Amino acid sequence: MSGELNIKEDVSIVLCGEAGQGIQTVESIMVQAIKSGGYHVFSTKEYMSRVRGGQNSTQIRASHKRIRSYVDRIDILVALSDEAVTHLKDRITSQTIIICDETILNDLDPVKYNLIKVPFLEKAKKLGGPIYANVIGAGALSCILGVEKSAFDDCIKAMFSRKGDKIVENDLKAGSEGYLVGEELKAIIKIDILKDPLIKDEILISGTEAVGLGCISGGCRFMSSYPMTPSSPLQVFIADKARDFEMVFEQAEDEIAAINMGLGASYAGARSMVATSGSGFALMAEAVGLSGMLETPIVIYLAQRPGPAVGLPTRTAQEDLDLALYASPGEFPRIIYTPGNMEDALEVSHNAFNMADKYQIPVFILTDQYFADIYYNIPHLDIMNLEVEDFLVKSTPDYLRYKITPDGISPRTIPGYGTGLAIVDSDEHDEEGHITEDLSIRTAMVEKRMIKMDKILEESFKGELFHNSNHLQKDKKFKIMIIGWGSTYWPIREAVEKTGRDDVAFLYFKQVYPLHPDTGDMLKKADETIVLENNAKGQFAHLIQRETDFKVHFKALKFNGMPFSVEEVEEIIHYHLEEDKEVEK
Amino acid sequence: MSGELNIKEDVSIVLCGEAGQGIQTVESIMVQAIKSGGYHVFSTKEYMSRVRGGQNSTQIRASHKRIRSYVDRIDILVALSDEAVTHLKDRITSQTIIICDETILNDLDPVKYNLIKVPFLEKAKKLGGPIYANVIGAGALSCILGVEKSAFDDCIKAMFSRKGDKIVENDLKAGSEGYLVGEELKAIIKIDILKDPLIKDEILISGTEAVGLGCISGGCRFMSSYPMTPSSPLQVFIADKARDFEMVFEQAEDEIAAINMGLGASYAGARSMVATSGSGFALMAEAVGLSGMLETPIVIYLAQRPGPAVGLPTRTAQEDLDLALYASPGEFPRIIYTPGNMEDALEVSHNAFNMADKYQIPVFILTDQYFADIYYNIPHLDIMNLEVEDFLVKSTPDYLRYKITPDGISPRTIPGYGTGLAIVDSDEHDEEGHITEDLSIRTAMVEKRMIKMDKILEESFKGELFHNSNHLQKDKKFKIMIIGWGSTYWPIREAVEKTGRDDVAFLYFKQVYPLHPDTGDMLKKADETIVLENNAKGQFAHLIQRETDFKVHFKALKFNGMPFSVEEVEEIIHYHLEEDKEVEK
Amino acid sequence: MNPEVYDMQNADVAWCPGCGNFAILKTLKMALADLEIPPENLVMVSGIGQAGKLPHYIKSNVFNGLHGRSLSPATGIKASNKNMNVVAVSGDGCTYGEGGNHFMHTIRRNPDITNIVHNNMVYGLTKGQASPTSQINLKTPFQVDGVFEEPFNPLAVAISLGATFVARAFAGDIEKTRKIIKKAVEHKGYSLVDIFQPCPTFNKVNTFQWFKNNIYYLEDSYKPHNKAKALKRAVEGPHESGKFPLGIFYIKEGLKTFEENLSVYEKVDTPLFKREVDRDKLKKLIESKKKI
Amino acid sequence: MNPEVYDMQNADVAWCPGCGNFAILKTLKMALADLEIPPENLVMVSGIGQAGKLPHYIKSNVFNGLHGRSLSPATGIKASNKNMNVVAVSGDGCTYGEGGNHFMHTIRRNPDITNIVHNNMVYGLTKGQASPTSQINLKTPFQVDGVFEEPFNPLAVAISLGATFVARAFAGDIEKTRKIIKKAVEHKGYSLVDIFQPCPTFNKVNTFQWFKNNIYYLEDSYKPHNKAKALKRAVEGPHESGKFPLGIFYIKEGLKTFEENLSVYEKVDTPLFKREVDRDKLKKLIESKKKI
Ligand SMILES: Cc1ncc(C[n+]2csc(CCOP(=O)(O)OP(=O)(O)O)c2C)c(N)n1
Ligand SMILES: Cc1ncc(C[n+]2csc(CCOP(=O)(O)OP(=O)(O)O)c2C)c(N)n1
Ligand code: SF4
Ligand code: SF4
Ligand SMILES: [Mg+2]
Ligand SMILES: [Mg+2]
Repeated sequence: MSGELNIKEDVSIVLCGEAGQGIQTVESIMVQAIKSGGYHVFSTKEYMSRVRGGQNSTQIRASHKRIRSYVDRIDILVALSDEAVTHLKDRITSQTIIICDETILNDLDPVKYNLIKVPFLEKAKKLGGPIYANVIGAGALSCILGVEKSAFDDCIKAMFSRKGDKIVENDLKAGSEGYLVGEELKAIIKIDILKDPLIKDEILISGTEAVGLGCISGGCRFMSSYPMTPSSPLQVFIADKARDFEMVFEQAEDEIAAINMGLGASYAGARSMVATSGSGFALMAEAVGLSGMLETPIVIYLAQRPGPAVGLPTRTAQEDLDLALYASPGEFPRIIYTPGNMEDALEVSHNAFNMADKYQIPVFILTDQYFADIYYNIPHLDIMNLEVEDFLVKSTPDYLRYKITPDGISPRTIPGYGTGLAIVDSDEHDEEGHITEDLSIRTAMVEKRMIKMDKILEESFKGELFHNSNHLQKDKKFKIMIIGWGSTYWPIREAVEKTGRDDVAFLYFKQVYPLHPDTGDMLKKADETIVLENNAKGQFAHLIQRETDFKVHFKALKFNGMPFSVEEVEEIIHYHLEEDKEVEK
Repeated sequence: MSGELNIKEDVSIVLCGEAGQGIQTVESIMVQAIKSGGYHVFSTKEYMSRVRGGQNSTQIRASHKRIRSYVDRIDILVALSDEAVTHLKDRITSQTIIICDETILNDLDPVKYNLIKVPFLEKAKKLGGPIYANVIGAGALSCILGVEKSAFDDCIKAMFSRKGDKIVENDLKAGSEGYLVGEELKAIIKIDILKDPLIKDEILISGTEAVGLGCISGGCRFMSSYPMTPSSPLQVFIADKARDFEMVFEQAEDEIAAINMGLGASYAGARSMVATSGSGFALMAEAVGLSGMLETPIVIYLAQRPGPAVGLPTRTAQEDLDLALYASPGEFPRIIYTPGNMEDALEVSHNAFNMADKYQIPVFILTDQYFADIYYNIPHLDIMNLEVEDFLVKSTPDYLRYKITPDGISPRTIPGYGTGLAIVDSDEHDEEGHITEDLSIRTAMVEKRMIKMDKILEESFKGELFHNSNHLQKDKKFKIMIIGWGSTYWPIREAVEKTGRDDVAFLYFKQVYPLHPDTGDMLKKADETIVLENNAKGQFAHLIQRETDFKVHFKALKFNGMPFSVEEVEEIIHYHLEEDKEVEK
Repeated sequence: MNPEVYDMQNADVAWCPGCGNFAILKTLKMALADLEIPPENLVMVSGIGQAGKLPHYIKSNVFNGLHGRSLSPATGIKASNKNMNVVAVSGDGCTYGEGGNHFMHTIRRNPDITNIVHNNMVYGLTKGQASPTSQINLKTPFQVDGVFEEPFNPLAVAISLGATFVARAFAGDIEKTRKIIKKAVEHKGYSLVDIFQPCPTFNKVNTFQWFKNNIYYLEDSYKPHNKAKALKRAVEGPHESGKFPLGIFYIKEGLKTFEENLSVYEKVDTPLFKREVDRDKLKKLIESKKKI
Repeated sequence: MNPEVYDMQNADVAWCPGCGNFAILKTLKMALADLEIPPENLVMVSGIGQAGKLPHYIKSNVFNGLHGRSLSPATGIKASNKNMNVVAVSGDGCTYGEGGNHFMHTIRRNPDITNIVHNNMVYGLTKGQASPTSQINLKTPFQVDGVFEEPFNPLAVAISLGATFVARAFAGDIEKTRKIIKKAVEHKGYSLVDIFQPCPTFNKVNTFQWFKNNIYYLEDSYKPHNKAKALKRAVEGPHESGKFPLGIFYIKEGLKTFEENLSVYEKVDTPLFKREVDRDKLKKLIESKKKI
């Protein structure tokens, strides 16, 4: 088979090969080259829990419109291994063009597949070794996309400059070789996407970075954590920026040490956080309660992956909402943010520190592997309105750490700040902070801690409603409302936008707990509500029911470790629209 | 003030003093003496988290009817310390008779209080030392109650025989001295409760023992745990019975080791359990998911106390239902039993082992300090119908540990049983048990694990409905239905019985998860439902709402570390009945 | 300074009469007073247990955290505010049992904190179970056949892991213990003081008298600077050769502390809570994401 | 026995080409074959990490549990069924980092299991962070300024805690390692074999060659029965005095194992799963609650 590819709007390129084959190099060059070339760019990766071998893939989208989601569609597959095609068989169609080195995929049925073979390796060897094959490939793709050669060269120079002039020179040569290949490929692959030169100066970041920038902005001073996918990238980000932004990063011996160390640092006044994933967070559960009891703030970055136990370490999931909600013995307030886009990631991460300090509670930033690892460009990232609010007070000799106040918030001091003492205690305690077994003080202290929820509720983020109608009537009812939280944001939004229908809406939550008091009313704005979650239980649907009495009508659940694609969301929407038609008949 | 006490039905005696003053000795003698004397007996204690000092108290009830609950009422207070009266001030009324040694409570207002002073210490010293004061006290109380002297002496002999003849002899003398004191006191304290000689041969056990007997009966072979109030008594019970019943008891270095060791033992075929409380259980959260993922059974005895964090270590609470429900990352089935009486404790504990083995999941026995520490007599404890069901299979060379079956249950083998291999894995795995990243196997495995819930539901215990009408009309609707789970069972039941009204009902759950499918319908049998819980959130109410869509009308929550008393429950019932009247007007 | 500055007026001390904890509390106050550390500059950190209640009885800043977790918060506190004197105190069960992993890794980190362990060879607060340091054959309600595990050797483990100050003391000897604690607090880096403490209520074997009979002090000529020699002495004990030596077993001077290794303290000692986010730098970082 | 009996036909081995793990797997199979242990009698227990995947590549019963938790289930398995040969295998991070507390207390318990630790001085599976055994100055994405913590010394800690068999080996020396593993498995009681393992992907400092240059074997005359001497040798290493000694450092024979201390095995060795509840005894126990 041998088809042509004609693309004018939006191309999806997938790189697939074994761990260690250099997909990451191609990916890094491509996302930068695409942006420099004047296109919007998005990338997402799925990979196995191993260091070498297996099959990993990265999707890169380029478009003249903003694109920020995973799609199933593969326009161009760059296969680096024989198994790549099997690995992606469900997503390869007769439209997909497969590019690979001439040495592989010899058994592929040429009738069924659009296969283009290029002697990448041979060319690379001529340039000095097989490692240049990746750059040749990147050059070929850039050329096909229409990225100007000079822009591509700039990328290569910037990215390899650390490796020395010789390497840069070779890589530039490899790039040029790639462009020659690309020119030939243009006979079959015709991509003509409108450019916007302004995109070149946009910001390109990952979900992890957006969170990390928010943490720095929120005044993070201390992170102690233990490596665990998919939270490790944020740990690397903070470790890397520690010197510049006067933060402490310490790898703890285990997650229990991590959070207890963080709570110590926080008690002493350093805004503190931990980063972890499900299993590691489970180990922190006791100390989450410690934060609640000591009324000592902590920010918990919990990046989800499929469980239970070790599960699928490098995949995505939304299975730990219940765990974040209920981990730890006893009762006390907490906040859970679930950002779904870069701007929100920055904002809620920043906010997390202020809210943790203000209410002296644990605050969660709940993300997942998909969100942590995606990249896309955004026009700007504004920190102008993000302020570090200072809630610490200087103590006097009669200072009471747990003073009972009407809103439950006791002015908080720290050791060495003022003339009083900072006394915190994990037992039930009196206002001073000392152990008590006076049962009426107990009741008062429980109430004091719980009542903080009232003010927290006032400050919570409302669900955001998206739809396609320009002028929404006030009491308009949608036929269908998709409900999502966290990383499903863009796939759902892109799908809803694609329907073009004004009777389909999307209600998105960047804060899932506590739920804003308007939530119940917002949910009633549709005949049919469908929650989309990357878990098998519908945990958010349960939470909604518990908090608002509203029973979500349908659940669309996916729990194989992959994110929802735009196509899947579209399908879900259409299925329900059809269903409705059936019923109407 | 100086009143008389006339009791014909049910007396509540409270012993109060510092830790280390010997309340426990008096308690042990009294409960046995009361039973031997032919009365029903009940005891409950509340104590501080310290080894010496502070104020602890024990309530002992004796009655001609079965009594099994804590009451606020104190008929006779035996004060061992000056502070005892302050400690119990809210429960002491003008009716309460306070008995104490002549050396204490000298400042007590004789007009306000019914104080009787007895030279216990002086008499004790004459007998050889102050330690005999407790036995004198016990003798006096027994005498007042009308326990035959010979029965009392038998108790003393049985209880002190291990300490040698000399001690027994002295204690018998002390008892006689006590009886003399008692005879004098009878002038003021007139107790004339009907006896039933058959009670003497009833069983007297604690909540802890009822659970422990169920565990042995269920085939428990291995317990690894870490000391933590109020789960320590069960650990002592198992440690003590280990040799006789061929069990291993091991004190682990921490709770994480405890449950992981337990899972190892279980994997190798020994029915295993852990015992812990909130903080310790939080540390086990990750391994609960391991049980779910390995499909390796474990029974978790979780005895609750108030949190968060260390909280009130020796008090009672029902704050960890949410934690038991949601602890651990990822999704898989579990069962939570919450026995409220001795018979149920035996039954569900036994069942826990069968169910854990059958469904290869973690099963919880969720109790609390109050339940663990109460004692009362019951006619018998039948293990006739409690069988250990064997679910293990012998393996063959082609054995697949995680065979996909319609009901999700894969026949389970263990190492060394048959010719195949037992392979379990905390990563997502294939049928054989080896790591897989095949995402369709992932989906199948999640579904396989989750679907076990269907059969579990069929085998779950239904809520039990109690009311005072002899012939219940089928569609009769109650005015008020109290909902309770676990240890609130008897206080609620006693209170409901006391109302004598046929429009008040009690719905009791000895299994809170999963909830039996009939639950929703049962809840609809009343105009008004009121859940009683020892927590601040109403965790069970939330669970009911989530599982049945039913929103409980009222929550009566108590979270100061003390159990609900019968009087409190009565008050709650009457308050709501009055309210209704108000509305009806 | 007068040790009374640390006295708490209304503290309701929860310890049993005759408990070795009283002597430790007293001795600690004396040592701290010797060093003129004002209560406001002192942070007492503890886990849970009878020993873990100590911070409530001494005027100071207090972080009474979770069972087993005294050392992690202590490390965090010191790292956030180098100016504080941080003393972590807890029981043998708390420190070597539940908290064993932090014990080892805190030593490797070498924060400038003092770690005092009340070693009563038993779990006090939970009523008498064996602790990691319980001696062979001790019978308890949990160890009905008696302890059979090799007793935990905190000193040898600490020295093996490169602890920079390792000592053992006895609650019954106030003057010698005072000196040891003083040196431990003065030491720059992690210091361990394991203190034998009689628990008259639950440990009826290792009583005051038993300790008296089973201890001796390292000879004056002993130089605590050789790791192998220190280890040799640390593994001495009834089980091995007779009696437990007391005193300072090992000191290593000059090793950088945890805090000193942190980039935040390269230029200034300012506590972290006093530092402000460099928003210009942050803006620049964001800007940098525009470029490749 | 032929080591091939342990071969897995279709195992998709997830290790990198050139990794030291391959040699360890091969050596282990050889040692087990030497001891004629049939796969059905072998239980391989592991935590999580690259090393922790080993049980999937050797025909045996497998318990691949949680990160850091290989030793606790191994102890439980052995206690439930004494007839099984239990080998716990995991990485340095898993065993000494996350699992450090179990490492110490399992040693004290002395179950009859073999503990093999793949010590590559790095976290492999999570892509190259420092592990407790990482050497000073190793730079990683987490340790941007380099490791400063004192490297964890598993041998010294194990000997301090009374481990009954303590050895160190090198993945690159199959024959010597085979002998050490064989002796370790034969040993009655807990045995530790820490194996230096090059991780060519993430540890570019402690390479095969580096190990070759920095090791030597304990001299033939060395007798592994003296605790103090064993400790002295165990604290040797580049940081202290030059090179790491390899071989068997310490053996203590005759100490009762964990299982032997359990009352269930006083009379018979029957695995626990074969025992039945003595319902008559239970009835009697219940009856006894009628009496005082
Ligand atoms: C996670 C957790 N597990 C168990 C406990 C119960 N607990 C409290 S103190 C203690 C032991 C105390 O022993 P030790 O540390 O030696 O202190 P001591 O009372 O002897 O001074 C235990 C097991 C707890 N509070 N938290
Ligand atoms: C509770 C928990 N924390 C963290 C992780 C992530 N994790 C998996 S393996 C590993 C480190 C592995 O290092 P090591 O034990 O040395 O094994 P290696 O890969 O080097 O063989 C970590 C941190 C996890 N799976 N579980
Ligand atoms: S129980 Fe022991 S350690 Fe605790 S206060 Fe009493 S005597 Fe001291
Ligand atoms: S990452 Fe290192 S330890 Fe893991 S398989 Fe690769 S080379 Fe071996
Ligand atoms: Mg102790
Ligand atoms: Mg490693």
